[in-house]
Parts: sequence; structure tokens; C-alpha cells
Amino acid sequence: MAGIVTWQFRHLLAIGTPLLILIAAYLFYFVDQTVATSMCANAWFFAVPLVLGALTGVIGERSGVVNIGIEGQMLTAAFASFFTAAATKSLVAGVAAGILAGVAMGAFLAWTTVTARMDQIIAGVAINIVATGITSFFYKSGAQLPVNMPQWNVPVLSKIPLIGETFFQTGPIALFALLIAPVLHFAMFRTRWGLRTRAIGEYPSAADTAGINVNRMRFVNVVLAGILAGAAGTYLSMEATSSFSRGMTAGRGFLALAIMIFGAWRPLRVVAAALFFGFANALASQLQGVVDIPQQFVTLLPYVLTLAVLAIAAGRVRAPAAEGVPFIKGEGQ
Amino acid sequence: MTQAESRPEAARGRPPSTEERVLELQGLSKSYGAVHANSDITLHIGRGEIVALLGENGAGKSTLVKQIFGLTRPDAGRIVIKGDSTPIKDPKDAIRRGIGMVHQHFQLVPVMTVAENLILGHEPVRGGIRLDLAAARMMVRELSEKHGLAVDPDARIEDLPVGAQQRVEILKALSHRVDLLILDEPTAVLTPQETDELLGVLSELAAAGTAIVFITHKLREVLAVADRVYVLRRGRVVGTVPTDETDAARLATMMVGHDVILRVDKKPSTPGKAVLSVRDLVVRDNRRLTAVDGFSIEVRAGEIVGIAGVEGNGQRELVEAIAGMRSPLSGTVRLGDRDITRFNAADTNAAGVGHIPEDRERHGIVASYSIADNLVLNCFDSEPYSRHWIRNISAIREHAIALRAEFDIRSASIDATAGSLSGGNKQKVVVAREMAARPRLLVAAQPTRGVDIGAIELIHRRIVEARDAGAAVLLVSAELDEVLSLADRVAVIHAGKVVAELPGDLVDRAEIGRLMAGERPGVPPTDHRSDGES
Amino acid sequence: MVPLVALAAAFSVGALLIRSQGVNPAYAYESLFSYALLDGSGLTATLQKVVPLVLCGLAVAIPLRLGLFNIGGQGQFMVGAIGAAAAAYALRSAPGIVTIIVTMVVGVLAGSMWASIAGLLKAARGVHEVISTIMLNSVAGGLIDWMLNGPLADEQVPYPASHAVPGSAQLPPIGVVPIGLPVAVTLAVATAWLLRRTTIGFRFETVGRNRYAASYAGISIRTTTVVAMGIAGGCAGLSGGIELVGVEPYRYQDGIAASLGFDGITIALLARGNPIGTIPAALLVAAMRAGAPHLALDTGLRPEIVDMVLAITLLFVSLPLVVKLIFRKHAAKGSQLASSWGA
Amino acid sequence: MRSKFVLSAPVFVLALGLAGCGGSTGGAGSGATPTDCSSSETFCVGLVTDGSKIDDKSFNQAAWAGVQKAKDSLGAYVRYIEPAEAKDYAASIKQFTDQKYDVVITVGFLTADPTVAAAAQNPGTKFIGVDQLLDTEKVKSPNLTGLTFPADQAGYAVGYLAGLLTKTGKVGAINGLEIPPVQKYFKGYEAGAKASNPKVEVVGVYHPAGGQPFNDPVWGAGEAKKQLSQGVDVIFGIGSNTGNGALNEVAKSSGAGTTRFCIGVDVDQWGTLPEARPCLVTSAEKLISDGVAELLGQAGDGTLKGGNFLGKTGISQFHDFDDKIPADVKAKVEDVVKKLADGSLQTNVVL
Repeated sequence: MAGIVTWQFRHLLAIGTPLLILIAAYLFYFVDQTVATSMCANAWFFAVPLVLGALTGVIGERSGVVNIGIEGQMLTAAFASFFTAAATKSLVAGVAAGILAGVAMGAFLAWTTVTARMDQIIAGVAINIVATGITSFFYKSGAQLPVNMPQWNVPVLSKIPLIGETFFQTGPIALFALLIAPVLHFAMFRTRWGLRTRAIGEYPSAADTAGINVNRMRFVNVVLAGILAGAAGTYLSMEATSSFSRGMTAGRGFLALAIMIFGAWRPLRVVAAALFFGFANALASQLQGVVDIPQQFVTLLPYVLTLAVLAIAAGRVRAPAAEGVPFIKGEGQ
Repeated sequence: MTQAESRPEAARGRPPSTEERVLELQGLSKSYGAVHANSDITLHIGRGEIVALLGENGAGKSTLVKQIFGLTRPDAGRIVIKGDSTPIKDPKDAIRRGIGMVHQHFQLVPVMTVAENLILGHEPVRGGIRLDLAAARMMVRELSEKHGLAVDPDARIEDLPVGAQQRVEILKALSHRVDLLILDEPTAVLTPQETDELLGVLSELAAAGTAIVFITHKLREVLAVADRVYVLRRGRVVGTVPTDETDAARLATMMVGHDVILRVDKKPSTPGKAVLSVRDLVVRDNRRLTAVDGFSIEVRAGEIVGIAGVEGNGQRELVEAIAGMRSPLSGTVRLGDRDITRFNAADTNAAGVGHIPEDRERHGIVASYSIADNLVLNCFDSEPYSRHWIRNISAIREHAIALRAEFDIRSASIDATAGSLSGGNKQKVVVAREMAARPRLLVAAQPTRGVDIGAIELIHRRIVEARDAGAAVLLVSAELDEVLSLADRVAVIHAGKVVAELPGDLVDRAEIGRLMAGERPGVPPTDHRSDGES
Repeated sequence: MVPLVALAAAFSVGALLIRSQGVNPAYAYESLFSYALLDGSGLTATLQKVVPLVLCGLAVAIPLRLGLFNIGGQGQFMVGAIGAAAAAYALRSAPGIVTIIVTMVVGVLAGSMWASIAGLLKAARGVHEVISTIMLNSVAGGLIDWMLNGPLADEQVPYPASHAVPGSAQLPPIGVVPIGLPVAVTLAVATAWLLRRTTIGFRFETVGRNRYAASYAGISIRTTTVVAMGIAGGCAGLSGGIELVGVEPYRYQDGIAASLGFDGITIALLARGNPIGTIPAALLVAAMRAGAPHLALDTGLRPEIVDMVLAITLLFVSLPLVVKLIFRKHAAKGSQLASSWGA
Repeated sequence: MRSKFVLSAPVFVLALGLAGCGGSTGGAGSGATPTDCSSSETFCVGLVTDGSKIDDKSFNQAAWAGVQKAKDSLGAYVRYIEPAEAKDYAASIKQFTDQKYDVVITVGFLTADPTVAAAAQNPGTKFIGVDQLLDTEKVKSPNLTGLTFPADQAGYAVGYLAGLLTKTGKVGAINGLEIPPVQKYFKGYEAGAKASNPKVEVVGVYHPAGGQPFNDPVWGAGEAKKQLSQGVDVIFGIGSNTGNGALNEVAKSSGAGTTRFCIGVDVDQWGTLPEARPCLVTSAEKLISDGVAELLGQAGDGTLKGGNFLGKTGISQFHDFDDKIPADVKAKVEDVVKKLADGSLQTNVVL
């Protein structure tokens, strides 16, 4: 009985919360069309790299590998994509290079933590430091994208008031982020890959006894997650702006970590969390000079809320149980 | 399902069809470092046969079945499955070849549902992508009906009671075609009713032709369901016997062994006042089941009281409760006039209790510490080993030098790490530390497990000396010989209770065997183990 | 030995990079270190950097003994420095010596408190210290930013900064030796002593090496966790306080913490978690950072070459496999420096 | 121990080998053998950046350009240092003074205090502090010149242009940190826009800090996007990379250069930020390179005086927009610039 009640309640929440938010957004829209639209668009613009970064973390942690090197992965990708595009005069080559850079950093993390069983935290720290070093050492000013990334208006959908402009009048990477989140959510909870991924992150020896190659799967997942971090970095230097500057990730990789936790390691909730913080940011700049709240409080909101979530809801919101622990065959239980 | 259908007796007397060997082990050996977990093990099992592997903890049972399931590789020897001696690569290979395993530590993902756990590794999909959970649920229901093991396919594992988790674990093993089912201590966590249910299922499976390897140290279960028993001690098969030709007492004796009878020279004891008084102690184990159930005992100064019993009858929890490492549910523990029931480990020690822990590697020593530091682990915070938070290195060293000589700890120096020592010398370090402060009460749990003869003699001698010096000693050991040769008084524990107290020198081994098996004169064998909640 | 091999390897890779820029590596390294260690002002700059690096290295090394990974040195340093700035401003008319003492104490307490939050969250709620310290770093950044624009702002300065420490409480270097150097060195030695010779250190070590044996020995893992984080934060906080009274511009302003948090990790790992080892490790990092601008001036190399070499050093020092290739025997020891995440 | 040492020896050899196999010269456009600046024949100029890099497309780059401009006419030997953190400023300055450089230029208000201190200690060296307003009551070193710019005037001029260009009646600005140098530009901009178009609405937003207020182009772009969709059609990006992000966003938007315009800051961003060209009508310039070059020229012929020196500001060329901007607009703006320069027009900006 209790199970049924919980089930219904959970589904009510899952459907009801976005619905309420949507209603609120449209109420706002009818009050002030331009401000509502621009703020929502701004929120999503801000949220895209966070979604991609946080999803990188989700895949890694769901598989049992902690990734605190997302910041470095993004930075390297931003660097590689921008300068490749500038050098080859090809956007496609740039995007490919950015994604490849993310994947390469992912492969590095996978190799050090899964294969070499190095401490995952140290590996992440190393990635961040190396990324800062490489990108500033090889940085040369004066490079320029051949053309800007295209803005796509998705047919039909982009005509929807509010939502259309927010989500469907964007560049390819933002659209990719919009698309990949539900796809990943589905994959994580409704496919063979997802079931196995969750199993190796929660209880690797159970997966091992069921005949799943835990370490190979972790390796592949961390490498694949690099695609998302790569896309996030590429978004920063090629889509959100058309330039690279040193340290331009500006802590977004760490913010992504917070969002991953706040989103309870679930892709769709990650999107919601990223949008929430994006909207808080948009609201803060919109209210600048109108209401006198210190801007800084808005910036540190995600971190404080994440700490609060961890402290208060420690029992309910929890990380995959086996994350951070290398899997050694035959020692598991 | 009703109890009547699953009476273990119903299964007895099946003709074992041993002509077709499902599994054969030939000279299997496996070592971890210097420890020989399995030495030259040879055994076989036929279609429809239930074979029990009986042995104390650490006898090598789990290591053995891990090799059969492909979780580790043997160092030497062959595993032949249905005539095929190709080495087993990994669990996947084992599953493919018709082996199913129910693990001692459930191999279930706690946050996933029953159905999800059951399909892990061989998931049904629809349209090539989407997990077919409906099919999975169906499969669970079918399996569950077929084997009479009721589970809800949509329940999350972590929400289920242990018994239900066990059912899932069994169903998981049976979700493939299984010719050989291995169960590693499946009943350790079950209530008597659940145990009976399980034994019934096993009998039915065997009747349908499945070969079953069943690991346990509970004699009743062996007798109830198995056709044959292999008894393991210290990594070796010490005997195999059809269950028809044996009884609980004989099995108990085989298990605890009679290879070396160590004579300990000791004078008759002259007990003084009571030092330890345990009254109606109730302690739960890690799974929140009642392990110690109304235990009472008194140990007087100058006397060794031995606790004899088959492992898993509450000994560990009893010791931990007395030593302050586990909080009892009810009852009292008094040391002389002081109530130490709620003391933590440090306070208990300070009150004058020495504790030789059962798990030496885990609790007893810090492997990377020097011998000297290990020797003050229980008293580093008190004078003369420290003063005002500053450690007195010279006092610590003097202490170590003295104890090293006194307990004959064989090492290069007192600065050698404890991890570099042999098992016997490690144990000497632990014993030396716990006895150094001349405790009023010494609680010794398995004080000579995995230790060479020389060390055993020394440790026994020291324990007797401590007694003669007026200490009260509570000795818990799985080695019956150890208990019999050391104890002035023997208390037999079964299902968390004292079932009998006997004077140490007037013990008939067969009698003790029966008591350990849960029998009482005139009382038919029943399992009194209660589970507190059910 | 492993750190030395790692260093040699990192410097070799650095040499390749330098060559690729058309500069003679030997000349470049000579230029870097001769300025940082032999030139008067270079040496002062180096030694000034050594102080916070040693202390932030300790802030990582101490919890590492328990298997805790403190990557919050940055935030703890910042909180210590801002606390010191607030104290110095509050005591601006008090005698210099009083200001100095109170400032240091406040710095220590502030840093300690900030780290203890992570310690408490870990002990009481099982929140992993890596996550909580990352979050706390960002929270500290935001709060301080607000203070520098609000309650603690010096309106005379055209950028966000606290009031400068009153002149009587400023402690400029004596000769080439910054005032914090003896403090940092003493503290490193004291920490080594604390770990080796006191019961507190013994508790830390025991928890770190075998937590089961620790609880068997009656050591409270929770208390030990909070205490260790508190001490670590105190070190970082103290270094914030020293920075404020001992280093120009004697005030809190943006970028005062630079990359100290991460450098502290590099140093702790380079020192193999040994407190005394943080001194040479910090000296190396400090010399490279202090020498970088000179290197750039002298050779036209980008100063970021130094970050590259340090990053590679960290990588090599923490990568057992790479070390294994060189040194087969020793690999096993290197891999167990920090405990894993879950337990 | 011995075996370990032996094993590691090859690594050291490798390191030394790599180090040694290079040529003997320093290489890459750098005199590894330092010129002797103590001799009177060589005129040495050193520049210390403010923690940003020499290629920051802004202040430091412009100051360095000024040095380069003066280099040939003076026959000077010029070098720069990029200190990584605030506590390195003094040591960096000292490197130049130790080598007896004739002129040391420090860039940015962050380096003001160490410059004042160094000037007092090295009376024989000339110091030029770019963007450093000296408190002449306290600072009396005759060898220190503070070069500042009336940023409010430049802001006013571009604001005036913006007010004339806007069709929607809304102009915006994306600002870095809320500090006086930025505020001056913005308030000037506001005043200028109101002066040319009293009905105009001016919106501006400051970076909420938290790390890198001047190096967050993504934030700048996002805010620009928001302002554009709220009807703003001219955006002034004030604040280094953050502002650049905003200009970039305008340049990418539809209508860039026809209905939407952007305005650069500090230097002529037509050159430093080519990606903004589609919308970049002009830049509010602090004529930093001119100022630096002028002061260096004075230093070269020994006429450089201590104290504050007010440089010039202005608006950059219109480049490709020269023919797109109506002649009357250009005329009005030129007039305003002229009046600001001769002091007949006040911006009335107070912070």
C-alpha cells in the first residue's frame, strides 16, 4: 500500500512541479512578454554549459568515477575548439576538436582512475591544473573564428511563445544539450546501458557476478562523458561567445558539480537545477539597481543550497554508493 | 506456501544419482600471500545431489566456491564441470556453463528493484533499446511461482527485509538454466521459518535434478537437507561422510577438530570473587537480528571460563558487547562492582579489561605501525606512555622491549612494522598488549586462530599464568580442544544462550558436541535461534 | 625518491616545451632559479611565497593522515585573511603588537571554523569533504566579495579591497626574510612533532591507517575528523593572517589567494604528506612562481611554462603507473596516499 | 637506497641531456644577454602589467603599444613583465630598477601603491603610472607621473552617439566590476545618451563578481542577449573580456550593423576585437598609447614632470561605418568631442 501511495506521489511531483513552473512562467509572460522571454532565454543561455558539465559528472559518478576535473575538461575543449576552428577555418573541425579534447581528457581520467587506479580526486585536480597550464601556455591572441556558429530556428517549435525563443532559437550545441538531457535520462533509467551503469556505480561486485565487465564499462562511460564536457567547452568559446580567453570557464565546472548534486544525479533534474540557477542569475541582473540585494548572494546561492541539500537530505539525496572506489575483481562485496 | 510442504524431512532419502558428475574438483589449491586458503581440495557432486561444505569461518569454504564461480582463479588443480575442464574465465562464463551462485554478501544493487536486479547482465529489451521491464516482472512472477519464493518485482531491494532479499538472490541465481547451484551461508541471516522454507526449496530443486553445494556451519541444516558432507578445516578437506551415517555431535567434533591435543600444565584453579557478571544480556548483530539472547555468566578471579559453541551462535556479539565495541539492547555487564554495560572501548579498557579481538588483522593491529606502537594501542593515552598529550617514546620503547622478550615476539626489532610479522607473532603482539597491564578481566576471542604451534603454546601458557596471578579469563574459541584444555569451567553457547555449564575437567566430548548442536538431554533438536522481529 | 623522479621527469618534459619555443632549457632553468634563489629581491619574493605555500601544504597534509582530502585550503586561507582584515580594522587604533596578535588569532580561528564546517558535515552527516570544501571555497569567495564591496570596503581605493592594516601592525620582511617564514617553518616542524610525538597525532595516524583498529582502541573517528579539519583550517587561516600583515599591499584584495589551494595539494603530494617535506616542496613551487616573470623577461618564454611544469610534476608524483615504469619495485607504496572516496 | 638511486639516474641524465642539447643562445625574439641599461647610451623602458596579460586586448596591450610606438624614435630597449599576483608587483618593478632601466611604466590602479613606493626609493628612475591618479598631497616624488584619462568624457561621447543611433529608444551597457573606472565610463555614457536623446532609456548591468568580473565573456554575452531581446539596440561593453563577450554577442545577432550596434572601450577595438566588427561603430578610447608615447618622448628629452598628467580620450574612427552613419550625426558627435576636449562641455559625472 505504502508503495502505491509513494509511487503516485512521486509521479505527481515529477509531472506537477514542471507544470507549476510552466504555469508560473506563462503568467509572468502575460505580465511582461519581453522581460519574461529575455530572462528565460538568458537562463537557458547560462544553463547550457552547466547542464552539459553536470551530465558529464552524472555519467561518471553513476558509473562510480568521481570527476572533479570537469572545469579542466571544459577549459581544454574551449581552447581546442576555438583554435582549431580558427586555424582550419572550419566550424565543424572546431567542434570536432573541442569534443575530441573533452574525450581525450575523459580518457585520461579513465586511464588514471580505472586502469591505473590512481586516486580520483588527485586525478581531477591534476586535470584542472594541467588544463590551466596548457591553455594559457599555448594561448595566442588574435585568432578568430572564420564565421559565427549558426543560430537555428527549429521549425514550428521556435514559434511557440516563450519556450520557442528560449529553447528553439539557439545554436547547435544548446539544442544538443536540450536533446541530450532527456535522451540520457531515458538511457540511464530505461535501457540496458543505464541499468548496467547504475549497477557498476552502486554495487560493482553485483554487476561483476552478473557477468558485466565493470572496469571496461567505467572506462568507456568516462570517455563518452568527455563528449559532453567537450561540448560544454566548445559552447563557451564558439557558441556563447566567439573567442577564447584564459580561464574563461570561470568556475563553471565546479558549479556544474553543485548542480549535479542538486539535481540528484538525474539528468532531467539536472536540467531543472541548472535552469533554476540560471533564472536566479537572470533575475539578479534584472533587479540590479531596482532592488538592493547584494549580487554576491545570488552567485553563491547554488553552493549554499547544495551544502544544505547534502546536510539535510543526506539520507534521500545520495551519491552512487561505489563512487570513488576502484573496483578490483575478487575483492568486492 | 505451507510449512508442511517444505518439511526438510520430505526430501530425505532420495536416491542420489551420482553417476553423472556435475562438478569435480581435482587438487584445487589457492593461496593469498602466505595463507593457504585451499590446499589440494578434491571433491565431486552429482546431478540432483545436495552436498554440504561444513567448516568454521576461515576454513576456506568461500574461497573454494569463488573459484568455482570464476571470481578468482585457482593456483593449482582443475575444476571440471560436466566433464569439461576448461578453466572458468569469469562469472559470465560460469553462468553460461550452468552455474548459479547465491552469495554470502548478497550481490544485489540496493537501490534497484527486484526485477531490475534479476535481469542485470541479461536484460530483455524491446525495440533493441528499451528495457522490457514488463517482461522482467513477468519473469520474476513466473520464477517466484515456480520455486515458491514470493517476492514483489517492483520492491526496491533496500526496502526489503533480509529474508526477502535472500529469496531474490536465489531467484537471481535460478533465472538462468542452472545445473549447479552454490549457496554460500544462505541461512546465516534467516529466521528459522525462512530457513525451513529455503531448505524445502533446495530439496525440490535437487529433486528436479539440480546439483547443490551448500555452505554452512549449522549442523541441523546439514543433517536436514544434505546427502553428503565435506568437512573443511584450515583449507583442507578433513573428511567426507554421507549424512545417513553421521549425527550432529560427530559432525561438530569433526569441524572443531581433534588433531593436536595440547596439554597445558596447569594447577587446579582457586577462584576468588566474581570479576565479570553478565546478566540477561541481549545484543543484536549488524543485521539487527538478536544474536545474544538473554546470556548470563559469571567469571571469577583466578578462573578461566571457556565458551564452547558452533560459530555464529552469538559469540562475536557477546565479546564485542563486553569489550565496549557494541552496545547491548538490554541486560547488564558488571566488572566487580562497576556497571560497565555502556562503556565504550577505551573506558572498558581503562576499567581493567583486556580484549584479544577475534579479527586480528582488522581490529587487533595497525599493520603499518611499528611493533612498539601496536603494543600501546590500548593505552597510548595514559601514563607513562604519554603525558599531557605528549608521547613518551622512551617509555613506549622500554615497554616494547620488555614485552618483546616476555612474549617472544620474533622480529628484527621493535621498530619493525606489525604487518611484516607472521600470523603467530602478530597475535603475540596483540596478546602481549592486552595482558601487559595485568587486566582484571581478559576476554580472549579465538586467541590462537591461524597461529603456529609454538605461538599457541606460548599464548596458552600466558593465559594460564594470568589466571594464576588472579585474573578472570573469558575464553571464546571455535577450537573445542583449546577450550577443553584451558578452561576451568565450560559454558556451552547455543543460539545466544548458555545451554549448559560444565566443570572443565569432567567433560565428555560427545556430550559437548550434542550440546553445541542444540540438543539437550531428552529434548529433540530444535533451533532456538530467535530473530527478535521476524 | 619518487618525488625526485617525478620532478626530474616533469623538468624533462618542461625542457622539451622550452626547446619547442626555441629557448635553451638549461639557460631557462638557470635564469629561473638564479633569480628566484640568488637575487636579493627574487629571494624575498620566493620566501614570501614559501610561507603560505608551506601552510596551505600543511592544510592538505594533515587531513591526509586520516585519509581526508582537504581541497578547501583556498577558502580557508581567504576566510582567515578576511577575518584578519576585519580584526585589524576593528583594532586600527590599538597598539601594533595587540593588533598583530589578535589579527593572527582571528585568522586562525576563522580558517579553522571554515574547515570545521566540512569536518562537521563529514562527521555528522557523512558529506564527503571534497564536495563540501569545493562548495565552501565558492561560498567564501562570494561572501568575501560582498564584504569587500560592503561592510569592509575601503572607499579610498578604486577597487574592492579592505582597509589596509595600520602601519604599526605591518610587518615587512627583515632583510630578505619575510616575517612569516620562521612561523611557517616552525609550524611545519611542530606539525611533524604533533603527528609523531603527541597522542593527537597518534589518533590521526591510527584512524588513517586502520579505522577499525582505531575504534577498537577507543578513538572516536568523528571527533578526530573534526579536529584534524580544524587544525588544517587553522594553518590555512593563519597563513591568510600572515599574508595580510606581512605582505604588500597589507590589505585584502582580489587575487590574494591566487592558486594557493591547488598549490597546497601539489606540495602535500610532493612532500608525500610529510610536514617537514612541505618546506622543500614549497620552496620549489615558490621559486618557480617567483622566477617566472623574470624568466619571461629574460627569455621571452611565456611565464605559464611554470604552471605546465608544476602540473606535470603533480601528475607524475601522483601516478603510480608512471613511476612504476621507472621504478618497478616501489609502485605499490605510491598508490595508497589518499584513502578512497566512499568509505 | 643504492639501487633506487641507480635506477633514477637515467632520468636525471635525460633531463640534463634535454637541457643541454639546445643551442647557446636564448632564442625567440629575446636578447638573452641583457642590454646594459646602466650606460647612458641605452635608453631602457620597462613595463609592468597589472596581473592581466600583455595581450589583453585592452589596457596593458595599449600601454605596450605606446611603448612600441615610442621605441623607434627614442631608440629604446623595451621589455615587459607580467606579474602573476599582487604581491609580485614590487619585485617586478625592482627587477627593472635593479637593472637601471631609465623608465618604468606600471599599468593599472592595482599597481599604484608599489609604484609610489618604488618611485620614492629610486629617484634616478622615471616612473609612469598608467591609470593611476596620484594623491598629490601625499605623493611628491618628482620622478613619478600619473597618467589618467577622463573616461567620463569618452563615455559621454559614445553615449551621445548611441542616443542618436538608437531606433528603439533603449541603449545598454555591459559592465565589469562596479568600481570607479568602470562607473565613470558608464555614467558618462548615460549622461551623453540623455543629452542627445532626452527620451532614451539607458540600462546597465554590472558583473556580480565572484571570481572574474573582467574575464567572463560568457556572462557578458548572456547579458547582451538579454538586453537585445528587451529592445536595446546599442550596447557599450565596458570591462575587458566581459565586455568583449557582449560586443561579440551583438555582432552575432541579426541586424548587427544595420539595426543593432555595439561600442568598444579603452582602445580602438576594431583592431583588437575583429569579431565585433559587424556591429562595432566606434570605441570609447582612452588614448593610452598616445599618452604613454607622449610621456616617454618627454622622458627621452628630459622634460617629463612629476605629478598627474591628464591624457586624452576620444572616440575611435568609424571604420566601415563611416558611410553608414548619417553625416549630421557624425557632425554632432564631432562637435561634442571637440567641446569636451576644450572644456566648454562638462559631463557632470559624479561618482
